[in-house]
Amino acid sequence: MKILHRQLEIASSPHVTSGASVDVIMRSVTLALAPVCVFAIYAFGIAVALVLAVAVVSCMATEHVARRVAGQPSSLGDWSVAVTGLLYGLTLPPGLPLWMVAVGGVFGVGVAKVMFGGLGSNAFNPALVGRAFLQAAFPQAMTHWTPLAGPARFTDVPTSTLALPFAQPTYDAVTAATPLAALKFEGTATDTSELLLGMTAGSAGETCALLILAGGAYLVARRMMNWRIPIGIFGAVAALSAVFTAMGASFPAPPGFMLFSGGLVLGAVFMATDPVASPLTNAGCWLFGALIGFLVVVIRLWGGMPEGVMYAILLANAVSPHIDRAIQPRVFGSVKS
Amino acid sequence: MNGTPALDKLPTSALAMYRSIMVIGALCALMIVTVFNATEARIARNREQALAAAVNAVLPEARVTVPVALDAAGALHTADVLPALPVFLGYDADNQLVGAAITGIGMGYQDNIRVLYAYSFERQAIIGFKVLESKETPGLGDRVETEAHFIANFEALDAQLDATGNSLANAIVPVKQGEKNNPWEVDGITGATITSFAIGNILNDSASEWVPVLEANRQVFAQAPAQEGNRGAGE
Amino acid sequence: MTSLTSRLTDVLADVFGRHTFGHGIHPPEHKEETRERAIEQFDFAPVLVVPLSQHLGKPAVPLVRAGQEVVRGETIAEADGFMSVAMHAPVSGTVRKIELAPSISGSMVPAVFLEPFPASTQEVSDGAPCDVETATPDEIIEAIQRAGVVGLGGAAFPTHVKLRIPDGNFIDTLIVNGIECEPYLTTDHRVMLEQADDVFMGLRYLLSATGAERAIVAVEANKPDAAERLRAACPDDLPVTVDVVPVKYPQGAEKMVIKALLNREVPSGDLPLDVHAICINVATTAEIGRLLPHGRGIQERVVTIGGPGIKRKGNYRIPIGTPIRFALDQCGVDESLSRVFLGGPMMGAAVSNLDIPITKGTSGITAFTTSETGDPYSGKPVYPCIHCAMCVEACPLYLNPSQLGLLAKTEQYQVMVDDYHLMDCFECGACSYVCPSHIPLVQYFRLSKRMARRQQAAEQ
Amino acid sequence: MIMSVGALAALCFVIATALAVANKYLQVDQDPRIDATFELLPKTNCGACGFPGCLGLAQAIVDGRALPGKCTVMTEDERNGLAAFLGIDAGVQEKVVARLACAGGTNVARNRASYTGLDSCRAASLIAGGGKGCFWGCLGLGDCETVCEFDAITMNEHALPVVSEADCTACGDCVEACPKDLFSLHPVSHRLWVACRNLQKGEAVLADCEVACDACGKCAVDAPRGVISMVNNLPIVDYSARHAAPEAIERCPTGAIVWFDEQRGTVTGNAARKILRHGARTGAPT
Amino acid sequence: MSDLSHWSIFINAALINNFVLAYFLGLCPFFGVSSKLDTAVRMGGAVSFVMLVASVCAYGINHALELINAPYLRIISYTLVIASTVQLVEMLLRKLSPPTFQALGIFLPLITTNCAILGLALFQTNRGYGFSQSVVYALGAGAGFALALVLMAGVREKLDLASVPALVKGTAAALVVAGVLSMSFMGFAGLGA
Amino acid sequence: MPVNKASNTDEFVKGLWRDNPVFIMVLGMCPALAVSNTALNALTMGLATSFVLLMSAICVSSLRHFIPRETRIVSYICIIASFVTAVDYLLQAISLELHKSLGAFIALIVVNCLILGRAEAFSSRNRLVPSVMDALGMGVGFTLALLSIGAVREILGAGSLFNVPLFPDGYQTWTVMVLPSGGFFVTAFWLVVVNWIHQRRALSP
Ligand SMILES: Cc1cc2nc3c(=O)[nH]c(=O)nc-3n(C[C@H](O)[C@H](O)[C@H](O)COP(=O)(O)O)c2cc1C
Ligand SMILES: Cc1cc2nc3c(=O)[nH]c(=O)nc-3n(C[C@H](O)[C@H](O)[C@H](O)COP(=O)(O)O)c2cc1C
Ligand SMILES: Cc1cc2nc3c(=O)[nH]c(=O)nc-3n(C[C@H](O)[C@H](O)[C@H](O)COP(=O)(O)O)c2cc1C
Ligand SMILES: Cc1cc2nc3c(=O)[nH]c(=O)nc-3n(C[C@H](O)[C@H](O)[C@H](O)CO)c2cc1C
Ligand code: SF4
Ligand code: SF4
Ligand code: SF4
Ligand code: SF4
Ligand code: FES
Repeated sequence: MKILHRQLEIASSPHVTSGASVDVIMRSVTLALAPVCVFAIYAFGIAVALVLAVAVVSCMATEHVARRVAGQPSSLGDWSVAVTGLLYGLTLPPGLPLWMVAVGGVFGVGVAKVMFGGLGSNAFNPALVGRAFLQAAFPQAMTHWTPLAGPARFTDVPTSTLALPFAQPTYDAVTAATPLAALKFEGTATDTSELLLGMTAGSAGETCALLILAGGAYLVARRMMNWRIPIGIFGAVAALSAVFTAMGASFPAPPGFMLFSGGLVLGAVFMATDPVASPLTNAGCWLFGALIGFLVVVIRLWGGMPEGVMYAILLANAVSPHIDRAIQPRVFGSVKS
Repeated sequence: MNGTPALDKLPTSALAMYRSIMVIGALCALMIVTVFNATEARIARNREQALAAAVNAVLPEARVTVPVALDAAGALHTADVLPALPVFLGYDADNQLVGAAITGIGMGYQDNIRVLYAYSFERQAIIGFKVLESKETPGLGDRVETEAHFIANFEALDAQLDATGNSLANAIVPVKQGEKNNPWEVDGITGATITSFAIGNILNDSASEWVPVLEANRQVFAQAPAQEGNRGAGE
Repeated sequence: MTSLTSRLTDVLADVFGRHTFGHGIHPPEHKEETRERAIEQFDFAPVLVVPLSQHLGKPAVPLVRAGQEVVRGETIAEADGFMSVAMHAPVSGTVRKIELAPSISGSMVPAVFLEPFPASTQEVSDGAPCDVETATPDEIIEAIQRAGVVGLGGAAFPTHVKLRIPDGNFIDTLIVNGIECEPYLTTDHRVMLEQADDVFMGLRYLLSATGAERAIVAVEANKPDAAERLRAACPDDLPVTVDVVPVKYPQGAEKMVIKALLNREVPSGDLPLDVHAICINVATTAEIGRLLPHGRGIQERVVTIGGPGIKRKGNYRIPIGTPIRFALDQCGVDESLSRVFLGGPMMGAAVSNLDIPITKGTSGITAFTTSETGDPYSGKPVYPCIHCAMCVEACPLYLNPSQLGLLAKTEQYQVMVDDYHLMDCFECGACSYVCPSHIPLVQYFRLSKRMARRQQAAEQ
Repeated sequence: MIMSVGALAALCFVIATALAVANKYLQVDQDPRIDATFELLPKTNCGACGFPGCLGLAQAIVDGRALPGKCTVMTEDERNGLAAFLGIDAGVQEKVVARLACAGGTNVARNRASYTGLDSCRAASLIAGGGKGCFWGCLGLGDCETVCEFDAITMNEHALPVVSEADCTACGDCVEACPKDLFSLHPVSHRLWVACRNLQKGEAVLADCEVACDACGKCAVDAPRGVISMVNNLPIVDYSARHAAPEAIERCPTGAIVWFDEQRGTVTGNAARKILRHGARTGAPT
Repeated sequence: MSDLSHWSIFINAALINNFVLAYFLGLCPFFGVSSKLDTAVRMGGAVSFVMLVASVCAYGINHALELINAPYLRIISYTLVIASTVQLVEMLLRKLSPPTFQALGIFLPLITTNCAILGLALFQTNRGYGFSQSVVYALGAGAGFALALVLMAGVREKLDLASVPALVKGTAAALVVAGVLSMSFMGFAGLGA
Repeated sequence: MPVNKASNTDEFVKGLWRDNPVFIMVLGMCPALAVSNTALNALTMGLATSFVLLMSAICVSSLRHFIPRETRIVSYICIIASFVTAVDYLLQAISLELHKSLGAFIALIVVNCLILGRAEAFSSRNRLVPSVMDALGMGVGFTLALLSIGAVREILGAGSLFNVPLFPDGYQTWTVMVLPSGGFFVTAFWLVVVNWIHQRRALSP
C-alpha cells in the first residue's frame, strides 16, 4: 500500500473556520474610517494629514519597538494598532503641535496597550487614553480649535502644528469655538444640519456625523461591530437630554444638538465599540451604551467641561468588567424565568 | 527572617496594660505640650504675617485692620473669633476707614476657591484681589493669580450700589477674554474660562452680600477702634 | 439555491421562535458530492481489526482465541455488564491474535485481529430473532444489547442503556435524528432514502421498548427528498410524523433537536429523559430494524468517505474493523492529502495513524489536502481574544466561550466548571469556527474538562 | 498643660479599659506557634507534604501530626532549625526525586503525525494521543518543565525533560502534570531504572522508537532472582528487594533499562551502546 | 462653619476629589485589596463603615478639645480613638464572624492605620463641617473609596486573564490602572457646583 | 532558632534598595504620591517622615519589653502621633508656606503604613542599634524614592527642579505630571524600571 508514508497533520476539531480574522476586521475598520479621514483633511487642511500621519506612525512605532524590546514578534500584522492610531488622530484638534501628537500616541499605545499585555488585554481604549493624557498634560493646546480651512488656506499649516518639541505652541490669531463650547459658554446653538455635514470647528474627525454613521453602518453590515452600543448611547443621550431640557437644565440641550455635536458620534460609533474594552453580551452592550449616554449628558450639562464623551467612555471601560460579570448569557437548560 | 517568633502565650495582666498605656500617654502629652508651647508664639506670628500680608496685598493703604462679623440680627460688629469667611475693615494711617478686605468662596473648576478682595469705600469698587486657596489646575486655572490682564480687572471693578442701597447697581459678570466693555465686567481668560468665570461669580455673590452691609455701617465704623490695634490673625 | 432558501426558512423560524434553537452557525455544507451516491458494499481488507471497546462503557469480553475460526455475524465478544455491548465478527475468517491495536484517541486498545477466508461466501449467520409483535420491552432491550447496537450518530453510546426508562419516569416522544448537520456527511441521508422501511421497522421496536406515544423523525431542510421518501413509506399504523427543521449547525445535537421539535430545554447536566424525550439516530434506528428480526449483530455500517482529498467519494457499507488505510486506498486519495478525520470537519477526530480501524461510531472519513482553504490553524496566526463575542453569539448552549478560553489559558479550571458551565459544552466547535483570533477554544475546553475531572477526582 | 496631660491620660485610661475588657471577652485563642512555624516554612505551598499548603503543615507539625521532615522543600539547615525551635525531631527522610520513564527523544523516536495546536503535552495528548509513534512516549512539549516551580526540569535538545536531582524537591507536580504518566517519585537509592512504558513487544515497538523496551526479557533473566519480573511486556523492578544490581542492564538490546551510577551517571548496557548513535541518553539525573 | 450643600459635599468627596484617585489617601489597602472583586467589595464596605465611625468620633473629640482649648492634641487623640474603635470592631468581628475576618485577613488592621480614615477626620475639621455635613462627607468619601476600589478590582480581575508583561505585573499595572482611572475621574470636575 | 545575623550596615543598606519601602514593599504610598509633585515637597516630606521613623524606632525599641502584646498598636500609635504633632508644629514654625503645600500629609505621617509597619515588624523585636539603622535606612530609602518621583514630576510638570528653572522660556509644561494621575504614572514608571533592573540582575549571575 503506497499511500501515506508522509506524516499526517493532526489538530483539534473543528477542522474548518469561517475565515473571519482579526486582521481582516481591523483592516475593515480602517476602511470605514477612510472617508472620515478624507473629509477631515478636506475640512481642516493639510495639517490634519500631518496629524493623522504622526498619530498612526507614533502608535505603530511604539508597539513595534516595545514588542521587539520584549523579544516578541512584531504585531503590526494584526492591524489593530493602525486602527488605534487612526482613531486617536481623528480625536485631536486639527492644529495640535505634532510633537504632542506623538507624545499622546506613545503614551496611549505604550501605557494603555503594551503595558496591559497588547491586543485584547487593554482594559481601556488606548486611543482615548492617549487623548486623555494629552488633555491632562496640555489642556490649553487641546482646547484650541482652528477654524475650517478655506480653499485658499488649504495648504497652509497653522503655526501651532509645527511647534518645536517641548516648546509652547504659538497660535494664529483666528480661533474658533466648538458648537458645545459655544453653547455652554456663549449660549449660541449650532444648527443640526450643519453638525451633520461637519462644517463646524472641533476635533479633526468628529465633525461630519453622516460619514461616521456611514462607516459604522458598513461595519455593522459586515458584522464586525455591535450596533447595540451606539444605539444605546444615542438613545440614552436623546432621552436624557430631552428630559433634562424639559426639567429646565442649566442650559437647553435639544436632543438633536446633543446627538450630533462634539465627539459623540465618533465616540459612539468607533470608540465605545472597541470590542476589547466593551462588554461581551448584547444585553451588556445595551447597558454599556446607556451608561455612556448618561455620563455624557451629565458631564455636558453639569460638569466643568463642555464635552464628556472621552471621559464617559473611559469610565464605562472601567465598568465593563462588572457588566460582563453581572450579565452572562442564560445558559441553555438553566431554569427559565 | 528577623527576630524570633514571640511565643509567650501568657495573658498580660491588666495592670501591665494600664501601666504601659498610661505612662506612654502621659509622656506623649508632655512632649506635645512642650513642643506646642515652644512653637506657639512663632506660629502665631507666622499666621499673622501671612494674613496681614494677604490683606496688605489687596488693601495696601490700610495700616490697621479690624475683623468684623454679622450677628444673628444682621448687625455688624467687631468680631472676637474669626468666622470661616472673615471680613476686615481697613483704616489708614489717620485711622480713617478706607476699605474692607472680604473673603469669598465658590466652586471653581475642581473644588472651592477662596479669595480675598478689597472694597474701596471711596471708589465704590473692588480694588484688589488675591486667591487664598484653590485647587485649580496649575498652568490653567491658576493663571487667575498670574495673568496680567485678569489681575487688571481688579484695579477698579465697579461695585456701586443701586438706588435702594440693597444690591449692586450692576451685577458683576464674567465675559470671555477680550469682550470686556463695562467696568463691572470681569475679563475672562481663554483656556481658563471656567476658573475665571467662577471668580467673577464669587465676587458677585460676595459683593452683593457684603457691600450693602458695609455701606450701611460705613459711618458707625468710620474710625478705627483705638486700642484694638492690628488683630486679624490667630484662630 | 437550497442553502439560500434554507437560510431564509431559518431566519423566519428564528423570527417566530419555532423549529430551531438559538445561536448556531452556517458552515458550508459540501454535501452535494456524495448525497446522490447510493450506498455501495465495500470489500474486505486483508486483516480486520475489531477493538473490544467501540462504545462508551465497559469493553466487551472476547469469546474467541487466537487461531479460532469464526463465521460472519457470529458473536466474538460478549457484553460485560449493562454498560457494554456485544461484538460480532465482520467477516468469516481466522482469529490471528488478540492484541493491542491503535485507536482514534491515540491510545492502544485490545482488539481481535481477523483474517478473512478468501473463498468464503460471507453469508451472515442468523441468531435468535426478536419478534416486534410479541417481545416485551425488556426482551427488546436485551436483543438490542445482544445485537451490539450503539449510537451510530457518533457518540457510540450503547442504545439499550438509553432505552431503559427508570421507574417513575416516562417518555412521551421518541425522536429519530435524521438531521446530519455535519458538513460532508451523507450517511443518514442515504439511509433514509434507501432504508426507509428499516427505519420504520426499527421505530416499532423502539416505540415498543420505550412506551413512547409518538415518534418524530427530524430531517434538516436540505434533505427534502429524504423527508419525502420517509413520508411516503410511513406505515399508517405508526404514530410517526416527519418534521423538517431549518438548516443550522449543530441542529443535530440532541439538545438542539429536542428544543427545535418540542421547545423543551434539557436542563443543564440532565438527560433528555428528564424532559420525557429520547433521541436516536436514524441509522441506529434503521440498523435495529434491519438486525433484530433476524437476531443478527452489527458487523458493518454506512460510512461517507469524502472531502477534497478523496478521489472516489461516496457512501459505503464497510465492515467494522476495516483499517482506514485500506478504505482510503480503495477510494483513492489525492497526492497532497494532509489531514484525515473520522466524522465531519466540525466534530471529527483527527487521525494520526491510518492503521486504526473503522468502528461502529465511524460515520464518515473526511480527508483534506494541503490546499484546503478551510484548514484552521496552519499558517493562520493565533491572535489574543479580542472579546468580539462572535463565539458567544455562536454557542448553541449559550455558554461564554470567550471567558472560558481566557480562564483555560490561565488554568482556572474549577472556575470554569463552577461559574461558566464548562461541563455543558459538547464540543460542537461553533465557537472555534467563528473565532477571528483562531483560538483553539474546543481544544482548550477538552483539556479543561479533563483537568477539572482530574482535580475533582484528586480531591476525593 | 496639666489639663492636657490629664485629658490625654484620661483618654488613654478609657482606651486601656476598653482593650482590657475586649482582651478578656473577645480574645480568640490560637496557638502562636502555628504562625511561628508557618513563618519558618518555605511558603511555597507546593503540597508535596500532603497537607493543604504550608499553613496546613504548620498546623499539623504543631499538633504533632507531622514532623518537619515532611516538607521536601526546606534545606536541611532550615528543617533542623524548625525542629530545634519546636523542640522536636526533624524526621528527615531519604531524598526522593522524580524520574522519567521514557528515553525516546526526537533523535530516536519517530512521530507519526505532526501536531498543531496548544503548546502543551496535556492538550496534545487529547488529539489522537499527540502524534507520537509510541503511544506511551514523551510528547516533549514540556508541561513538566512548566509546572516545576523549582526549575528542576529542563528540556534537552531532543525534547526530553531532564531532572536535576539537586533541585528536585519531590513535590510531585510533574507527576501530576504529565499526561502520559511518565514521572514517578523514587528515593535516590533506586538505581535500576526502566526508561520505557511501551506495552507492546517485538519489532513493532522498535519501528516507533529505537530505545524502547521490546520485552525480550533478558534483564529479568540476568538480574538476581525476584528483582525483575516481566508484566505486560515490561520489566518491573521490585525495589523492596534490596539487592538490585547493575548486571541486569548488560544485555538489554535497546538500552531501555539503565543504571544510575553515582560516579558515572547514567549507564546503559554494552549491548545497547551500538544502537545509540545519536547522542546523550536522557531522562536521567544530571 | 462651611455652608456647602450636602449634595455638593457628597459629590465632591465621592467623585471630584475622590479620596484615592485625587487625594491619594488609603493607597495601601487600595493596592493591597483590589485584586479580587469580592474582597474589594467587602473592604469598601468596611472602610466606609469605619469612615462613618471615625467621622462621628472626630466630631465629638474636636468639640471636647475645643472645650479644653487643646488643638494640639487633635492628631493624637483622633488617631488613638479611631484606632482603638477599629480594633474593637476587629475583635468583635473575629469573635462573631470568623469567615469575614479570615477573608479580610491582614487588611483589617490596615484600616486602623489607613490614612484615608484619619485624613477624613482632619479634613472635616479643617473645613469646619457641622455634624450632618461631616456625616455626609464621610458617606461620600466612603462611597468614593468603595467605587474606586470596586472599579479597580474589576479591571485587575480582567488583567488577571490578560497577558500583562512580567515587568509590569502587580503593583506597576495597578498604578497604571489607577492613573487611567484618575484621569477618567477628571471628567467629573465641576459637577459639585 | 533563627538568628538575626545581619550586620548594622546591612540593616541600613537594605532600605535603600533591596527592601525599599516604596518601590519594593509598597508601603507609605500615599505621601509618596501625594506630596511628590515637586522635588522640594518630596524632600521635606521625606525628611519629616524619616525623623518620625527614627524617633519612633528609638522609643519603640527601648520600650519593647515594657509594652505588652495587647497594647502594642495603641502604644505605637501614641508614640508616633506625638512625634508627628511635634513635626507638624515645628514645620509651621519654620515656614507656613511649606507646611501649606504639604497639606494634611504631615499629620498623616501618623498613619503612614511604613512607620507603624517598621515599628511592628522590626523595632519591636530588635535592639536599639539595629532598629536605628533600620529606621535610618528606611527613611533614606523613602526619601530617595520620593525624590525620584518628585524630580520627574517637577521637571516635566513645571520645567524646574527645586524651583530652579531648567529650560528656556517657552517650555511647555506637562500639567498632567502635577495632577494626581501623573503621580500614578511616574510611580508606575519607576516601578517598571526597578523591576527591569531586578530582572537584569537575576539574569546575569
Ligand atoms: C486636566 C484639565 C484641567 C483643567 N483645568 C482647568 C482649570 O483649572 N480651570 C479652567 O478654567 N479650565 C480648566 N480646564 C479647561 C476646561 O476644560 C475648558 O476647556 C476651558 O476652561 C475652557 O476653555 P476656553 O477658554 O478655551 O473656552 C482643564 C481641562 C483639563 C483637561
Ligand atoms: C452515564 C450516562 C448515562 C446515560 N443514561 C442515559 C439514559 O438513561 N437515557 C438516555 O436517554 N440517555 C442516556 N445517556 C445518553 C446521553 O444522553 C446521550 O444520548 C449520549 O451520550 C449520546 O449523545 P450525543 O450523541 O448527543 O453525544 C447517558 C449518557 C451517559 C454518559
Ligand atoms: C454538536 C453535535 C452534533 C450532532 N449532530 C448529529 C447529527 O447531525 N445527527 C445525529 O444523528 N446525531 C448528531 N449528534 C448526536 C446526537 O446528539 C445524539 O447523540 C444522537 O442523535 C443520538 O443517537 P444515537 O445514540 O443513536 O447516535 C450530534 C451531537 C452533537 C454534540
Ligand atoms: C469596531 C471597532 C472599534 C475599535 N475602536 C478602537 C478604539 O476606539 N480605540 C482603539 O485604540 N482601538 C480600537 N479598535 C481596534 C482594537 O480593538 C484596539 O486596537 C484594541 O483595543 C487593542 O487591543 C477598534 C476595533 C474595532 C473592531
Ligand atoms: S464547543 Fe462548547 S463552547 Fe464552543 S460553541 Fe460548542 S458548546 Fe459552545
Ligand atoms: S470569537 Fe474568539 S476573539 Fe472573539 S470573543 Fe470569542 S474567543 Fe475571543
Ligand atoms: S514527560 Fe510528560 S509532561 Fe514532560 S514533556 Fe514528556 S509528555 Fe510532556
Ligand atoms: S522535578 Fe517534579 S517533583 Fe521535582 S521539584 Fe520539579 S515538579 Fe517537583
Ligand atoms: S500610606 Fe498606606 S494607606 Fe496611606
